[in-house]
Amino acid sequence: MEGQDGYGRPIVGPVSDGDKTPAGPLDVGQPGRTVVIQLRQAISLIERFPALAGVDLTVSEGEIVLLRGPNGAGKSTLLRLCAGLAPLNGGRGEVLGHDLSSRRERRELRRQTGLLAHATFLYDELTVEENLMFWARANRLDEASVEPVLDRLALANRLRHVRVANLSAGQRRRASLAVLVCRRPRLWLLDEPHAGLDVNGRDFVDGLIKHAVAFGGTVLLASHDFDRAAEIATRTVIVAGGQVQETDPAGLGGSPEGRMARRPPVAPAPYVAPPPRWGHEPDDSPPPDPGAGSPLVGRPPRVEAAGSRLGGRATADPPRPSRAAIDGAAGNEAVADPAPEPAPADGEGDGSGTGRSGPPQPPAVGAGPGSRWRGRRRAPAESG
Amino acid sequence: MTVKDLRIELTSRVVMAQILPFGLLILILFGLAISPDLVVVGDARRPVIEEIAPGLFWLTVLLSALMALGRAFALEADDGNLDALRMAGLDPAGVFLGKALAVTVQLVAVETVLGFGAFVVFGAPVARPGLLAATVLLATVGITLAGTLYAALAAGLRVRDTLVPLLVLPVLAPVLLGATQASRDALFADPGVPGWSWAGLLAVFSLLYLGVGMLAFGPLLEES
Amino acid sequence: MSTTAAEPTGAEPGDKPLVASAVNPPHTGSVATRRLGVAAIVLLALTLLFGLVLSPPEVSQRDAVRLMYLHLPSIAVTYLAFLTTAVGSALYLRKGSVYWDLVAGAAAEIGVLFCSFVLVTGSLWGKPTWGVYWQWDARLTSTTVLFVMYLGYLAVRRLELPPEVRSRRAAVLGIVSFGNVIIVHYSVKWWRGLHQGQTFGADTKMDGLMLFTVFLGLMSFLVLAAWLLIHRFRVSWLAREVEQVGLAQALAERRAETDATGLVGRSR
Amino acid sequence: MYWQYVAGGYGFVAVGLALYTSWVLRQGRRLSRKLPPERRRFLD
Repeated sequence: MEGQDGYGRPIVGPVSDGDKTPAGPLDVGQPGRTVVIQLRQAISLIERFPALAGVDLTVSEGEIVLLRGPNGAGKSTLLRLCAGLAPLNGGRGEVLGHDLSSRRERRELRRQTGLLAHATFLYDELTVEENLMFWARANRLDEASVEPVLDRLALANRLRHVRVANLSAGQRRRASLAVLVCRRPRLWLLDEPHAGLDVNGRDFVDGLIKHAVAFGGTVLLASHDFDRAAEIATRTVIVAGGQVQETDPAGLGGSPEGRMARRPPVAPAPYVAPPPRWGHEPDDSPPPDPGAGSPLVGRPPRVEAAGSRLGGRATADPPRPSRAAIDGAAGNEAVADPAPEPAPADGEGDGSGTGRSGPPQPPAVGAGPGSRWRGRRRAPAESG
Repeated sequence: MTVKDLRIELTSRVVMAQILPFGLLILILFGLAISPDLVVVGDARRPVIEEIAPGLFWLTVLLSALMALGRAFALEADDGNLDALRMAGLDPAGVFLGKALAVTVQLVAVETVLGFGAFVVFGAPVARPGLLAATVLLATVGITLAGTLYAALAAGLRVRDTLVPLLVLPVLAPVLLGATQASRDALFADPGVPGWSWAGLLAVFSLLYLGVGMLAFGPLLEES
Repeated sequence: MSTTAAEPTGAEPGDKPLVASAVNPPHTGSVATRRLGVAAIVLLALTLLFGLVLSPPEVSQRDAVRLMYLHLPSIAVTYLAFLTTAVGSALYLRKGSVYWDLVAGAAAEIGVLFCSFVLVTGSLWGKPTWGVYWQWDARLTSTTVLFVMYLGYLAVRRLELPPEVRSRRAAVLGIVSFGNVIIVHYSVKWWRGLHQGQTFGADTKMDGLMLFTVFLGLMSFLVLAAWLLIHRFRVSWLAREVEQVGLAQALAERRAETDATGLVGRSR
Repeated sequence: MYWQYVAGGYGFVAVGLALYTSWVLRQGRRLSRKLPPERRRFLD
């Protein structure tokens, strides 16, 4: 209904006169990949301000797209549009196979995307655990799925019974990340995921992103932490003036690793893998059996529909990578890290206190998050 | 969805510590404003008391309900949580019921204390407790259902605090009327007086808003 | 009524009713509305003539009964307008057409206007007949509640929200409000059921001329309301169009922001 | 008899209608002047 006024005209039709929205199939995206996001001259208004003034963007499954641009360029709105929260006031758009101009499809879309926004989406008066439980239930997830996530985000300790109002900004961020991880969306929309986090947390975010992609997810992130973001992004998109100005498929200024980070296409499957642990260790625990206790059970994986309408569907399903390949990919992240310092951690608090001792870790890695925290921080000094 | 009200309840415990005294304060202020005799006099059948006590009580409840409602939606608006609720893909009708139920629970708690206060302050005897209980329950449900619906209209707006009373109070006029009449009958009148018909009106009102709220909450919750 | 002398002017003679003309007039008039407006003026003048001059004073109320010729039509228009709001809201929600949303909004505004007429003429009428301006009469009370309720509706229409959100909220309110009108009406009537007495219908025995005058007033107010509705709707429509033109400009400005960033150049 | 009330009632209605009507008409002119002629259509 947003699409037309009473006379069948597009609501902002006269406005976008020069836009010449194409009618046919739009973009094929990358060969062999399902198109996840497809925007054509998308316009999105905040009140009366055109935050997005005609965005063209195509994102295929498995991509990690970095959005760059000055403040107020429209990055956040673009993410909200893809999440189905911001309205599509003009142009066309399809995300995960859901038409953005249809309210019903947008509702469906919202359940399949995860947005890490500036707002934390947490209730101040509740403890971390209560918040997570509430959101898990609100998302119709099994409450049992919360516990491992708490554990992985090092929230299973003292912090779980602390009210969110008493958390530091970084810890709050971590809690809302935990909610996101619980949901295990197919499309991750991260708005400044690195902001407010310490080094440890940023590492975790990076690992999380890579991990999400390895298991069939797609990531869109806006970040000002450019060096770090470009390292993991497979592509950089510059947003300015409410439009996508330029896209660099090779990963703008990215490191070789960034470019290599492109993983082989993953066959569409429910994303069930456990995320990396806080403290950025290699994810050595195998993904649980898909289907058994999967939080996505009950939500039909609508992957088949993705891109079908706009003609971006891959012709042949690529072979699914073996478990070893995935684990190896996840392990790469660890290899890039400095070796953990085995010195015992005393959980020294910095400003945000995120370095507190985490959950007991598997012996394979040896050190707890506290020591990793130290090691991470000292690494440059030692090497220099 | 019952989960949700539990959560909200948990959070709102903090608030109850403010709304409740507020209600009591209003009750006392009413007593002061109307006549000093009212407070002193025990169960002497003063017509003024009989006329006024139920009305005052329900007015107080209405004002407290407004605060509770405002609080209930301020919770969601605080940190973009309405967005998150929408992301969760919850059934709007469920959200509506959850919200309303949470406020109802709070309001019943407030009413219990207020009623006790009114009993002490105004010294009203209860002739028909059954009718009174039914009235309190039905009226509360009516207030919260309608109130939740209208509070959602203004959710997340800067003008919420002023707009909600403007919208809700006229709508709740029948509830105020029915509750006042019914509880007056329950307190003073002989069993012959048709107090139950007023309770019936309250029930109809509640049912109506139950249906309307469940239907209409979807479009309301849905931004854009 | 002298007021409608500010009638629609100068629509092109050739254009068909309600259809865009080749030359678009810089106002909200058209041939159809001009005819409607003339009809409204004539009818209103007739109502004045009959209401103030020709119709006889009533036995008990004397000349105060002349207020009835405004009061009754106003009530009719009020209720019809609010009904239009409800219908428009429902159709908006169903079809999603902005047209109906604007109709609903215009009707509500007119309804509030005429509702204020109802209240004022009613209480002015009450002073000589009942001896007081205000009585806790069923109709008076419920009409007042109605008035406030739709003031709230208009307030919602004026909220700073994205237009579609606002329209949708207003539409929900428009429908619910009308249902509320009924509840309020009956509950208050019940409340004051014992002394219903003194409203208009009670002291009937209207003679033919009075009845005719009431009918005349009804007709004139209905035509007037229709004319107002059309114009008000067109004003809303124009406002929307203006907004969209502004939007085009805003879009252009937004897109022009690009060059100021310097990011694009650096990335190359 | 009671002419003052009648006058008050008729006067109020007259003033109310006059104000509203002139506001609507003036608003229409003001807004349509802001639009290019081809968009001054009320219905398509």
